[in-house]
Amino acid sequence: MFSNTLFMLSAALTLGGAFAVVYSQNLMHACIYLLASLFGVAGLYACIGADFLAATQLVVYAGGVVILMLFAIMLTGGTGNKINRYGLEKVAAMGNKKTYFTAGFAAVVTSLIILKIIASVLRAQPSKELAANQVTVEKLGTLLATDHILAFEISSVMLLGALVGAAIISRPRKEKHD
Amino acid sequence: MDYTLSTVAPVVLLPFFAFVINAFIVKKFTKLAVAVSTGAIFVSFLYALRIFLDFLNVYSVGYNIHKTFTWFDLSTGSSIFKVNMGIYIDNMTSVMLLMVTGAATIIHIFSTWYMHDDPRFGRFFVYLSLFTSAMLGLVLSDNLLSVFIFWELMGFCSYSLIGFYYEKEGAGNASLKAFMTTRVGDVFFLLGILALWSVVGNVSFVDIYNAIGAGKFNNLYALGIPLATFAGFSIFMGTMGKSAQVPLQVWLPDAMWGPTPCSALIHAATMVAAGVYLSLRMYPLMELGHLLPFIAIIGAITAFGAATIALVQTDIKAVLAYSTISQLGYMVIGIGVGSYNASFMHLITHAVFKACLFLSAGSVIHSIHCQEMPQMGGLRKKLPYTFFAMLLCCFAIAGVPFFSGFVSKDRILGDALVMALAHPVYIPVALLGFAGAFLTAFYMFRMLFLTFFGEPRDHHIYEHAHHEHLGWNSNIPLLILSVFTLGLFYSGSFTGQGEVNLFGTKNEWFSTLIHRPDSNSLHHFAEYKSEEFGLVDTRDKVELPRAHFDESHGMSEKEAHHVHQIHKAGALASIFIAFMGIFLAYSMYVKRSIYPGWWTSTFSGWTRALKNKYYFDDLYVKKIIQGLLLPFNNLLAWFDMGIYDKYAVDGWEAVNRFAFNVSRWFDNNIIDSGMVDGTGASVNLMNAILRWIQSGKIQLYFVVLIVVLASYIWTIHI
Amino acid sequence: MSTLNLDVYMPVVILIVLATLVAGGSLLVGGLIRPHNPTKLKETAYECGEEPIGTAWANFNVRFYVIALIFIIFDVESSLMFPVAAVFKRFNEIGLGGTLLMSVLTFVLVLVAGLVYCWKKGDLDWVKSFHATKVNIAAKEK
Amino acid sequence: MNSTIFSYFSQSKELSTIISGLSKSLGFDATSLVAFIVFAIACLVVVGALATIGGLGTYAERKISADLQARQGPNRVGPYGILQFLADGVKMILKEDIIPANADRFTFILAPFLCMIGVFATLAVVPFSSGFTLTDLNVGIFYLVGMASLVGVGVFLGGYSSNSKWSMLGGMRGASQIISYEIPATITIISIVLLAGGLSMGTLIGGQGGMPQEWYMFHNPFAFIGFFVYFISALAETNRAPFDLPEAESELVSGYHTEYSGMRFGLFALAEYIEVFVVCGVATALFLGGYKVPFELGTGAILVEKLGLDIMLAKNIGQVLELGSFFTKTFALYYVVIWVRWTLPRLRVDQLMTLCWKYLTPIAIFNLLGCAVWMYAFNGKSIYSLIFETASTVAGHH
Amino acid sequence: MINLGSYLIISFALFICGILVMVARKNIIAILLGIELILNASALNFVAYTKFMNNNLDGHIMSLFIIVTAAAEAAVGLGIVIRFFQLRESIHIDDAATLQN
Repeated sequence: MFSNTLFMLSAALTLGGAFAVVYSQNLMHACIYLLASLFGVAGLYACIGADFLAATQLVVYAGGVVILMLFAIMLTGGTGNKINRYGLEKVAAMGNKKTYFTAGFAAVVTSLIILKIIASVLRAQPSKELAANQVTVEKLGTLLATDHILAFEISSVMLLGALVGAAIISRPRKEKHD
Repeated sequence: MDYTLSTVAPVVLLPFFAFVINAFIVKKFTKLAVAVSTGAIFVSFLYALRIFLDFLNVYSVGYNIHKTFTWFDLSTGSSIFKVNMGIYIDNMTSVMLLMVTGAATIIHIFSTWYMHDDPRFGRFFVYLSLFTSAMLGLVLSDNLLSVFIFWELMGFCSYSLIGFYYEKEGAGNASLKAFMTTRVGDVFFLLGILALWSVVGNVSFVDIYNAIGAGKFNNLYALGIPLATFAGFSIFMGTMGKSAQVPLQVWLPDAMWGPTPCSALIHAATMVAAGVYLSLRMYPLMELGHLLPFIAIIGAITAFGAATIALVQTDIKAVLAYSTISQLGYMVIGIGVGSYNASFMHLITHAVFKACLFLSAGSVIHSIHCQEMPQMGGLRKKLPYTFFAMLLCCFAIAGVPFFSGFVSKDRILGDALVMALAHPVYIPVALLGFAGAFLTAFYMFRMLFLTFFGEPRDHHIYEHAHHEHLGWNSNIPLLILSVFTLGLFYSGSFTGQGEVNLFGTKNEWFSTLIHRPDSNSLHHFAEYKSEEFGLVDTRDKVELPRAHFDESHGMSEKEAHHVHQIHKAGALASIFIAFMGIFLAYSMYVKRSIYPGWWTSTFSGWTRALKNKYYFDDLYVKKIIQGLLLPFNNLLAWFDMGIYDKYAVDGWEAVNRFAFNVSRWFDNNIIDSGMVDGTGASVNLMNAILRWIQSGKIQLYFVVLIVVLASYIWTIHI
Repeated sequence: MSTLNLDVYMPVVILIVLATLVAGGSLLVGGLIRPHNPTKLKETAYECGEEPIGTAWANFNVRFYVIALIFIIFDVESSLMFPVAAVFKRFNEIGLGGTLLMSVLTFVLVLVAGLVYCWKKGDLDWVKSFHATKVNIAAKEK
Repeated sequence: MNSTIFSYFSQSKELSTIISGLSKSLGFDATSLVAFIVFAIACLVVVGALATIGGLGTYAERKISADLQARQGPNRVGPYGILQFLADGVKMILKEDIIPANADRFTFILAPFLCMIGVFATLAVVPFSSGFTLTDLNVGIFYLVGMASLVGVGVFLGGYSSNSKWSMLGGMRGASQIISYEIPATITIISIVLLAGGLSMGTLIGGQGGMPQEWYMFHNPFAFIGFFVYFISALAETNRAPFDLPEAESELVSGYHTEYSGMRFGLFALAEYIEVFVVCGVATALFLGGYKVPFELGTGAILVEKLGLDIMLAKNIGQVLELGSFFTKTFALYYVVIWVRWTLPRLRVDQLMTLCWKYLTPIAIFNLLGCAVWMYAFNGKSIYSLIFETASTVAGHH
Repeated sequence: MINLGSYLIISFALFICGILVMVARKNIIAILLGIELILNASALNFVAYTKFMNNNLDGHIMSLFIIVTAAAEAAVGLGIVIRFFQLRESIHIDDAATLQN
């Protein structure tokens, strides 16, 4: 009963957010909608017992990635002045008819394919009772510390690479005097 | 003793950690980095020594330590896909470990002197550490996959070391050449691994032996040839690349562009040894694939050909480089004629004396800042310790009795002789082998005499050569290495022929402990079970019956006696040949000025012929030799230039030229006459389409990607 | 085996709804009774009495981004650390604490290397640009 | 799997009779329905109580500030001016609601909502007592961290949407301050998770005891340092003095809520005050033994044994004791928060970042590793038990 | 209600939205938003399959690392965007075509 409600709410939030990201013409708003969508995904995780993932989704996306994106939007001039000093469109258009047409085409093609792949699953709906959710954190921790220890360690190296690389790329440099 | 991960791993991990640490600190704390590298390899050497002594203490043919762990396991249900990694230490590995760490330690110490005024002093040690740890990892590996990983790591290190002086164009080219040439072998090696995997389902040495013993390779064919032959050949191609066998030998002489200690490491202890080591490990496969004659012939051609080239070199390092190729040829001959133990012994002895030779050459070069032998001469007064070390090493490599080279090389040659008498295919092998031995003795002593004897030919250089003092890091390493050129350490007897046993039979540890895994005893490996790390080692679990590994196994008393007789004859012949070579060299480069009367009276028939040389100085002598050997030399040069340059480079150019001609004809006759406009339009059209596709717009690429992927998925049945 | 029951998440949903209701309700109630006479002056942004010039949505200094960047890396790191930290006690009890300690140590130290890098390169200094300019000017004067 | 307030009440017979009766009359399993009702009531109580606490917080702050500065503080509305916060609330509701013409209306309206949601959702796992925790999620503390990070978005959006330079600066500063200080706080939390071996609030508090020497704060030296690291980070995360840079009156007018008036501002303020309470509660739960009462009084077992009380009654009494314990510690911390405000001067923005990244984060990482090593070296024993054991060994008792 | 089919439909819709955003937008940051959507769709799929098919936790690990990777990707991607903006004062994706000619 409540499970279904939670699922419905999360799904609605996810899909609504995602559609709004597509629909929105304002980058900042799109970012907020993305936050909503990711929040919904966290709810969906919670529905099938991935409680740790749900929390991770909250911490990393809501607290991290979205803030990072909001910052990046501000650093690239927000959504204000549309034209830069070269006369170029500074904050680029959020798309026009042509691009939407291309995107629609790509989406249709992709959806055909995906539907073909998942058709068998959709046709055969197992209606068994779902098992209760287990405690995942300890199991995840055990997996991370034993079976996936290499991935665990390497992810730290990857994060280090991302940190150093992004810091180098985005570090303010002195402008050349021309 | 009980081996665990913590007692074995430091051997590899210490140099590796030294590499990791030094990679960070090398810029600021060069001295510290050098100390870390040297200290690490020295401690590693102590570990290896302990392992070696332990094995010597057990003194059992079958004693080994094999520990594995599962790297990853992708098995699902019935299909097993599991990759194990692990270490495998048997007698051979323990000897290799000792040799590699020992030589590397000596070379590290020597490098602290040789490289100390180099601007990239520290970086050199960083590479050395990685290189050594890669080699040690290769030696400890229990399966081909990790061998391949370390193999490639070494390839990279040699690339870095050869191109160490990357400002010099030649060094850059040489490093590229080394990298590319070995790559050819590596591709085949990988193919061989895959072929073995397809049969064995695993690439651990022991499992491969088991599969061979169980006859799993019977009636299996790849590309129409027996799979064992295919796999064996592919793996041997890897050896050819790494150990510089004809026709992949071209990279090794260029490898001398690197600093001399690194040449010592590449030529002696690590890189080239890896190839031979691999072939030795895969010996049962080679035997099963009937590849031995082929291997022997390749080895013989290499041994002789390289020796002839070495005759005409004037660069001291080039002589050594070609002699390395030649000696590697002997090791490969050893594999080919089934002289497993002697081949491995030659690997070890060669590592020692060649390391010493290179270090001595480095010492000379560093002292006089010149590599050309015609400009040297008379240096033995200035560099007495170097001279002493080099003399012993030259004795060793030439095969003078009581020295290590004699023990190992003559066993190989003796076995070659036995095989030649048994089968005519091996006759050229034996002939070329003996001829190569003669040339070896000759050119090595030619180098020695030109460098150290006679009068200084370039007084400017001679005057500027600083007098040598017994420095702890410049000369002690040489002297240590030169002591180990004595055959005593390897055979326990002076001659190595089992005739003079100084300490009794038990001390012939080398020929007792190292034995080839015979095909007819391989099934004993089937009882073997690999152990996970942390459990007890497999001591005595694989205790193979001594008889199965006896040299005389399957031979009657009479046959054994016969073989022994042939060995004896071969030994005598090679002693004679060695002295002949030395004698010839001596007569050409030193003799006349010292004992001319003795010469004329003893060899009166030869006097007139030799007299001509009295009035030639070294340059002319060289010209004569070059003139005599020019055809052969040209043949080898033709290999180098004619094959590689002509067919790879010029051939491609010819193809291009041909295509160009065709298209010009096409252009002139068809396009220009009337089709210009139409073609132009079509080209424009194509251009437009291509330009539209190649727009640099990532999103368009993405859409195209989706469509292509979609069409692909749509066609497959799900 | 019990069936799927998500009642434990009920308070979360209720609280989120409640937060929305409290906020929205108070605004709504207030909307009914409070005055509403907007003027142009009221609706301009406050700038101490000056007329605001241009929009506030200008480019900001990139150091904000660098801070956020370091933050997200450590955020992800902590989210990976949580499950491992949660099992540390249990591993320690069965004698695997040393192994886990080593892996945690490696993991953390690699990231500390990143922090040290940023520290050395001055990404953590808020006033670096000011200082750098000073140094630059000094260098130019020479 | 998780203990919730509903599972606590399910222990009483009355509730189970109600559930079975309802199930019979309605024709389906009414457990969820009853659970919903229980949760809804509990949530209302918690929110009501927390709103009151938040309101009283403003009053307390003004009163304490006045004390510290030797003045009277609010004293007109109600006895000792205690109803001042109600008057403030009414005033806020009645104030005109102004949205600047150039503002981004959507985000302008959304920002306070995000702050409210982020703070209120964290209340779900705050452990008021062993029974009266709304829901003790398995990922409790991690969930709390995640939900609290919504506040950062809210602050940023509040600053952004106003389209005012003061607001924008305040919002950027606020957001980067909140996310920066999240790192030392989170890492310190990890070190406590390491000690406790679980993420749920029940596990975290369960590893501690009622007496101070059983608290994690005094478990080992690293945790002791960790408490201060966490407390400082928490202050900064809630934008409290001396870290109230985003709303620094003297330089940024009022920071990210410069353009907010009336109830919208009130929502920000309410969220902030409740967050301070939540953060103090978390500090209590992690370091100060949470709701634990000395001598295991909280379970009520002793009461049943010694006084022969009814089990449920004893448990309820235990819960009340636990609530008292929790609120006492939390309010003590709350007092310290207010106290700090008038003791320490505000930091400069560069000092703020230096403090976070060059002091707190390295110390926090050091603490984490230190805790791990301590766990490994001393088998998870606290310093007190180590001393006690050594002492008893020396004294010859074993 | 909660079954594999509905999860697949949701992740499918998320994926399509991601593709729409990625292709339709000309703003690099917006494209990154689309990528986040796509990554979430795939992570959701992993978890759903692992719950409904074999009920172990491998999918969770996979999703965890997807989240980790997505965060690193966002950090580096946005760093590049910011650098690009500093150089060209634009975040229009078609301006990033220096290599075209």
